[in-house]
Amino acid sequence: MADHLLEVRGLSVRFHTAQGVVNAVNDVSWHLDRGETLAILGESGSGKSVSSSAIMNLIDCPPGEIASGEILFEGKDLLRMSPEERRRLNGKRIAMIFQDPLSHLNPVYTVGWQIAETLTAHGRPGDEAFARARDLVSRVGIPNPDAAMKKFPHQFSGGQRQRLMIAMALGLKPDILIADEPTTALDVTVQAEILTLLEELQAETGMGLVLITHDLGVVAEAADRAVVMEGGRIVESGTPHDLYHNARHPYTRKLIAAAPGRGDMRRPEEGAEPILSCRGLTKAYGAFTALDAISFDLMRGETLAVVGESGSGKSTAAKLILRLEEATAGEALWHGEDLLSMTPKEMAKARRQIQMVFQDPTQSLNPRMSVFQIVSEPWVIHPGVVEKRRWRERVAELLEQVGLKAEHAQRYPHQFSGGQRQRIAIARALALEPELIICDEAVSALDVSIQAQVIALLGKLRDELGIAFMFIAHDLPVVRDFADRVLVMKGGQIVEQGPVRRIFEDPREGYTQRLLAAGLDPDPEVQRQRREARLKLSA
Amino acid sequence: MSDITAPAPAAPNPAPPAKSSILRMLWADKFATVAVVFLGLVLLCAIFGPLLLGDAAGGQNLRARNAPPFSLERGWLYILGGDALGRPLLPRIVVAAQNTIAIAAGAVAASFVIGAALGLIAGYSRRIWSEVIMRLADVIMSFPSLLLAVIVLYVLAPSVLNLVLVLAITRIPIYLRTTRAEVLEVRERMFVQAAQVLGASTFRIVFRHILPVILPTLLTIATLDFAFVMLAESALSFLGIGIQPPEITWGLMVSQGRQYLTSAWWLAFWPGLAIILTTMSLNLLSSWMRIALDPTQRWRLELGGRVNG
Amino acid sequence: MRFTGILGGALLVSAAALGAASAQEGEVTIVLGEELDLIDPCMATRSNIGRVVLQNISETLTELDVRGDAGVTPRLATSWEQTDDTTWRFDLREGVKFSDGSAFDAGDVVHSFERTQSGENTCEISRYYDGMGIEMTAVDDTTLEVTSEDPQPIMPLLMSLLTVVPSETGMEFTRDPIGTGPYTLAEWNPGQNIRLERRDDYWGEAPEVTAAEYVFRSDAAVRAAMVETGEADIAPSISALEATSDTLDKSYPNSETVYLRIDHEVAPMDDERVRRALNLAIDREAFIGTILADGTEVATAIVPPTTIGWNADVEQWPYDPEQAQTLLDEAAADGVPVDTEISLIGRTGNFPGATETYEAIAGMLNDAGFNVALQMVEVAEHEQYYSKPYVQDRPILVGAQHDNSRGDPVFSMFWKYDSEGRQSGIADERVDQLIDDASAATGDERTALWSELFAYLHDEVVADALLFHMVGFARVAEDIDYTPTIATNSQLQLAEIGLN
Amino acid sequence: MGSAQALPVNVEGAETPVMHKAVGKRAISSLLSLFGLVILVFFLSRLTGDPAALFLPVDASEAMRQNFRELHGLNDPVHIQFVHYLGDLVRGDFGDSLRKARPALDVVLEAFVWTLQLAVITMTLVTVAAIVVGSITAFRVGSAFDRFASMLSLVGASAPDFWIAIVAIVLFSVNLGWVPTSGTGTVWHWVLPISVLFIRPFGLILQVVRGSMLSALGSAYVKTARAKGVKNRPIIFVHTLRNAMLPVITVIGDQAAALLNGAVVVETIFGFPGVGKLMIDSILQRDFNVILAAIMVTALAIFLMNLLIDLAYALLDPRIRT
Repeated sequence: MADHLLEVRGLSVRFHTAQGVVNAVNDVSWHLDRGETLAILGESGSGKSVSSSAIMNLIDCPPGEIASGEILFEGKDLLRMSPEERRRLNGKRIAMIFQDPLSHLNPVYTVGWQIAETLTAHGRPGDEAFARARDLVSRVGIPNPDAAMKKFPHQFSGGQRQRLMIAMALGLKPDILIADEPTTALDVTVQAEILTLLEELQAETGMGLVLITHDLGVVAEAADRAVVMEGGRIVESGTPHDLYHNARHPYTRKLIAAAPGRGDMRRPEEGAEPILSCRGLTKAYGAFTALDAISFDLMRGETLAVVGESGSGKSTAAKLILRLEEATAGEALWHGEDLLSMTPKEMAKARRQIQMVFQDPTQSLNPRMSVFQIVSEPWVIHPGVVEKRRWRERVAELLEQVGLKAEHAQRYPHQFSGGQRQRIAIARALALEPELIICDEAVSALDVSIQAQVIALLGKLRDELGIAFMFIAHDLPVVRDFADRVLVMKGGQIVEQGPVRRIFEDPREGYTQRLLAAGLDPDPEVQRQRREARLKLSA
Repeated sequence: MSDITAPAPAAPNPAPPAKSSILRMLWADKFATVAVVFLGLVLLCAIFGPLLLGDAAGGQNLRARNAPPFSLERGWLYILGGDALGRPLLPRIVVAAQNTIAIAAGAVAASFVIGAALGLIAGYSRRIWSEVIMRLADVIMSFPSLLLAVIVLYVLAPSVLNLVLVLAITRIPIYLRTTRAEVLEVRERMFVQAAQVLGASTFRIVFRHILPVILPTLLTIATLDFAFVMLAESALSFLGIGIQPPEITWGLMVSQGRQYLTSAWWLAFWPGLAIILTTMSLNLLSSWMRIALDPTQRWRLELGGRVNG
Repeated sequence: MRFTGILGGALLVSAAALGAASAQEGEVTIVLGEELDLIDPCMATRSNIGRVVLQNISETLTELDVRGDAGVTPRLATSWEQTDDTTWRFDLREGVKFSDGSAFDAGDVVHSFERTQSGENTCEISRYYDGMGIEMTAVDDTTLEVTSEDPQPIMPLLMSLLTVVPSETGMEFTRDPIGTGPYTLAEWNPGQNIRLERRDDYWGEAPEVTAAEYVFRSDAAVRAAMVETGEADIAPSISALEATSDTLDKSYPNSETVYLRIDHEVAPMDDERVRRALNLAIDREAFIGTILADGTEVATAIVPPTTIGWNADVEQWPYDPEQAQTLLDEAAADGVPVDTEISLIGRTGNFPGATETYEAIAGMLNDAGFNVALQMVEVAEHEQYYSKPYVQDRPILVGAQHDNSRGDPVFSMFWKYDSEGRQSGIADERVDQLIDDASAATGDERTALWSELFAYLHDEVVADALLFHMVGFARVAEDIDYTPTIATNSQLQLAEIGLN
Repeated sequence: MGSAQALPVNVEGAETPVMHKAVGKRAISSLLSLFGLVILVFFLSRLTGDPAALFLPVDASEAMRQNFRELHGLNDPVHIQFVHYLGDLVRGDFGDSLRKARPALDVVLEAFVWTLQLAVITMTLVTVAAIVVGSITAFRVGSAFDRFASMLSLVGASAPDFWIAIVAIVLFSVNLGWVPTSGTGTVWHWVLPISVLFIRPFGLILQVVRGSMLSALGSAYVKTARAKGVKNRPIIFVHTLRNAMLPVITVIGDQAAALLNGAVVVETIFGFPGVGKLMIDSILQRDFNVILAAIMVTALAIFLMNLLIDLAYALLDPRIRT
């Protein structure tokens, strides 16, 4: 059918890598009509972004190469056009926005200039372009647009930058907007706002929207149709409702099953004694107070979730307790002794009992150490915990405990996938048999299916070893499945705290309510209700 | 999590560089291969040269004075010609390799070790030491190296060891500043925090976690610096305050031969060529190392010639 | 980029600042090897200063004839006579004017002399009058009386070194030299050039050259190239290697003598046989025409053959390594530590081919059975070894070059051979006596005494290892008529340059 | 072939330049370093022998030597000499040259003007050439031009400069007669010294530009620009170059500092009256006051240049400004 706005037919793209040729996408076909939103759903490595890169002529060759297929825009094959012809389409007829707007905006030019460039690149005179840019900045909801035009990307928040990217993409009212993970790494409330903005703009211009995402919630919220990709192939397509309720392909089903936030909620044990008590914990950077006198208890064997948007101070709290940064005021009593006033020697001892798992396992594991060296390092530092001759055996045990194989010990971190690396980090944290593990966004960087596995692993360890967790996260559904108690933070203060069921079912503070309403549910029906609730809240 | 940033993120990453894979990566870069072969040859000359050809290089023969090259009349030792005292150039170049390489290697090694150590301290300690060390580096940087050379060589007599001392001191700031800058960056990385959480000592963090990460950068600089030091040594010889006869280095040979440039070009040309080829090889090696030691760039080499379009 | 714009602007400004210079008729450009730190006439005995100043800007009372054999000839003095043992009277030329217009008289000479003796400067000329107790009096405007403590038979020759400045000249070094010479200093751009221009009111015959520009290049190859490319007209000293042109290059004995100074106090050099062996082991002839230029002569004295008293009968050392070996063996048999390592100290860049020369000598000595280690040092360090107090922790041979173009050995012998001499390696009563006697003697007696001293030093004391009288090469452009002389090392009279 | 290609390397370990407020702090710490330097040079240089022996002829009498030392205050104990020196320095008196009998500062400034011109002209040419050639090589990675330029710059940067200088004189002045051999005077006199000085920094900066451009061309904002439909030329020269300049500026600064310190070898061969030649002459002749004045003048120049570099950083990168 030639009357689709955009049609990808049998597209195959391959990349040359050290391992040989990898088929990034294989015989992929989809189409988009005017005014429609198509979601391309997939996890990392599924090839979900490759076809859009091919549309925009952004595949570098080498190492990438289009092996076969055609991309028809208004019936004309893009792949047969000259680079110059394609350049004329880019930005004018087909526009694109990306994940991580900070790195996708040129750091050294004003945003006004960059937005106007979309127009000047296609021959519009400069003053007209700037006037239009100003209107766009205003339209996407940036306050004080005249001043904003003269600012640089680093002077905006993440959400604002994404709005600016959208403004940039829409300068010439393109027929198609491709949004590649536009809301990943944004806070939930901001995510909802951006999606709403995209929807409004689509209604205004009637453009077709391609939404590339790994999040079923985004699909449920925004998409008219969706294709599911795995390993470079489309495994299933349909409306969000169909996909969610009548998924045929096992992979789709697996994805849906892995979506967090629908299990039973836990009930905290009564009468457990606190092992960690923070009182008036404060951290100030000059005039800015990152953490404002927070107090809380953490019980033995309990999982305390700390939730909040970026900048709420939740990670700062963890760093203060672990003395990665020095607190300005307050105390953190560990079994009655103040961690914050311990001598380095006492602290070294206390560290045996409190371990941490970081957000990004790629960065928290030293790339130049083998898994064996990483996992056994705690024993080098704390001699006497495990006898040296037993190290090999114990590393093997720990690896198996976290679902890896004993023979993995000889490999290096970069040889593992993200989820596996996080398991290694967990094994390292377990090596000292701590009482408390602080997880700082430990699963937020992982794909949903992997995330589910890691959460399950942590749950298992909690049950088997009686370890307490301080679970820092911005992702509410994960918290709902895993935590005993929840602590909601905003602007360096605790807004609300209580048992997980109470927080999720009966949030008392407006902020908590907004946070919950902004979350996206994978079930289109649930999401529709939630959206209505959200609109009501904001009205 | 955008898929096009890396060709195939999900694909397992290549194995760590084992010996064979290093060789394979080297083979993938033909320039680097040639460079390494040449450097190996130079190294052999440096080690065994004086042993094998020491006598031939010292034997004067005023009749073979400025003997032109490419003539086998006086035997193969004179293939590159003879110098102003009729000593054959080929063995002299081979023998001079020892001093040349010893000076460069000694200076680079010494400045590397001292500069990196000071840089680690300056980068990791937040205290006054950092400030003191950086000021010290400033002082060394602005201390005229020629004056330093004159002082050291005057007070301590010109010898290979003292020349190494001079050159090492002047190169320390390079390593110091680089190390410090890198440490400041690496110390903020997550795995350093992870080690802190484990309770690792400062010593362990610096030497076990930070140093290995910055080592490739330092090694790359060291190869470049090796070339630089060779040129600096020859410039000192030219100015008359470097190594002096009867010791020989390539730099000295060039500077002695320069006055014959119009009448007997080969006196300065061959040792000059040796310097150029060696520094070039080091430069090539260093560009290769920049890629080979960087896990995110290594694929370029592991791809080998296949993508060669 | 704004940044490069700024730099670009700077480029234009500096490019515009470079004026163009072009040579005029009658002008010559002379390229020297070493820049002038000072241009004070009282420093004119320093060769690079002398080449610019001596007899060009500043004149002396007398002048040594180096082109003929007229000996000491009149310049600012018209005649002189010895009135008693210790007194000389000079009649001065009348009608001479300094370039500032003031008239030249005896008072100026007195002042010039006193100026060299002043503690407020470090005039180099004064060393020639050191310890003589010279006093000058202006009898009248044109008559000068010079007295000394001891008889000074060479007073007229000594007066060929005293540059005359006006009596208004201050004691501190001047940067604006005023003289009676045919030229005045017109321009001095330190580091770049010095320009002399011809005076119209010179007392003598007007020279052909109207103006001279001096430029400085430390590299001999560059100096030679400049004459070849026409950028310079005269390069008074280029290296023999560069002297490849028959038409342009002229050799001249440059009054420099190269020798190895021996400290007779340190074993094994305290043994005469060892010193003889040393001299026998060096194949001096082999250097000539190879490392050193053709025309270089084997030395038998520390002064060149044109000096009075130079002894033609002294025979140069033959090259006889066997004999050297034998002598060494004999010495060794008597317990002389001939195996001791001897340091041969050479100075880098002392003369063209210095390093090769010393390398070759070290090679020859080692072949003959000595244990010599060559050590090439820069000038300041060389001075440590060359002058007293000596380094005596090991036997040392100091390779050095001595310049005497003054025609009389008196300017050399005390320093190099008297037991009090600053660079003397010997302490020999007879030598001391001969130096004293010869210095005081006149005429044939003086010549005879010096000759006796040379023979004694060479054949009996074996004071040192004399090597070569050097030759220098000047490159002179084709349209310039200039013949270098033995004095070219210390002066370059523009009046002697002819233009074709 | 993508192998011998240089990727950006942090050659001198660029520190993030700090802005306006830091200038004062920077000045103080530079002053501190300079003071340390002066102390070090003052005392160490006096270890290297007696200037009297070098200034005066070898057969000068002891009285003359004594007089020379007296005149220049070299008879006092070294620490007293230092106190005197500092006292004079505070009054702006850098002392007299021991050899030239004139203020050391005058001598140095005269020479420094030449070096400054040489450095500014050379670095301007190097910067422009390296940026243009480097950008082209980065954009055409692996092309014949890329390989040729990289190889040539490598050869040039590997050769001893005195060797190049003399060959250049023989070839271009003597044999071809295109330019004067040496000296100053006309614009043509500058051609050879600048060309010889040009070679090494050009090779180095070219490599850095190329590497920096390569990584900038692969950056996310270039992808955005391509998605916007921006043409290649503005992508290279507007989007990429300004970002790629940041590491380049650091290297330019280091190279310029090296030139300001005096291109000793080139100045010596070409008889160029710059501060490098002055420095080596003063060192060999132990003209202490000139050495010290030269060090202080160049240190000040380098300090000012570093401020300029910081300014350039701020001009190029708004993130530093705020």
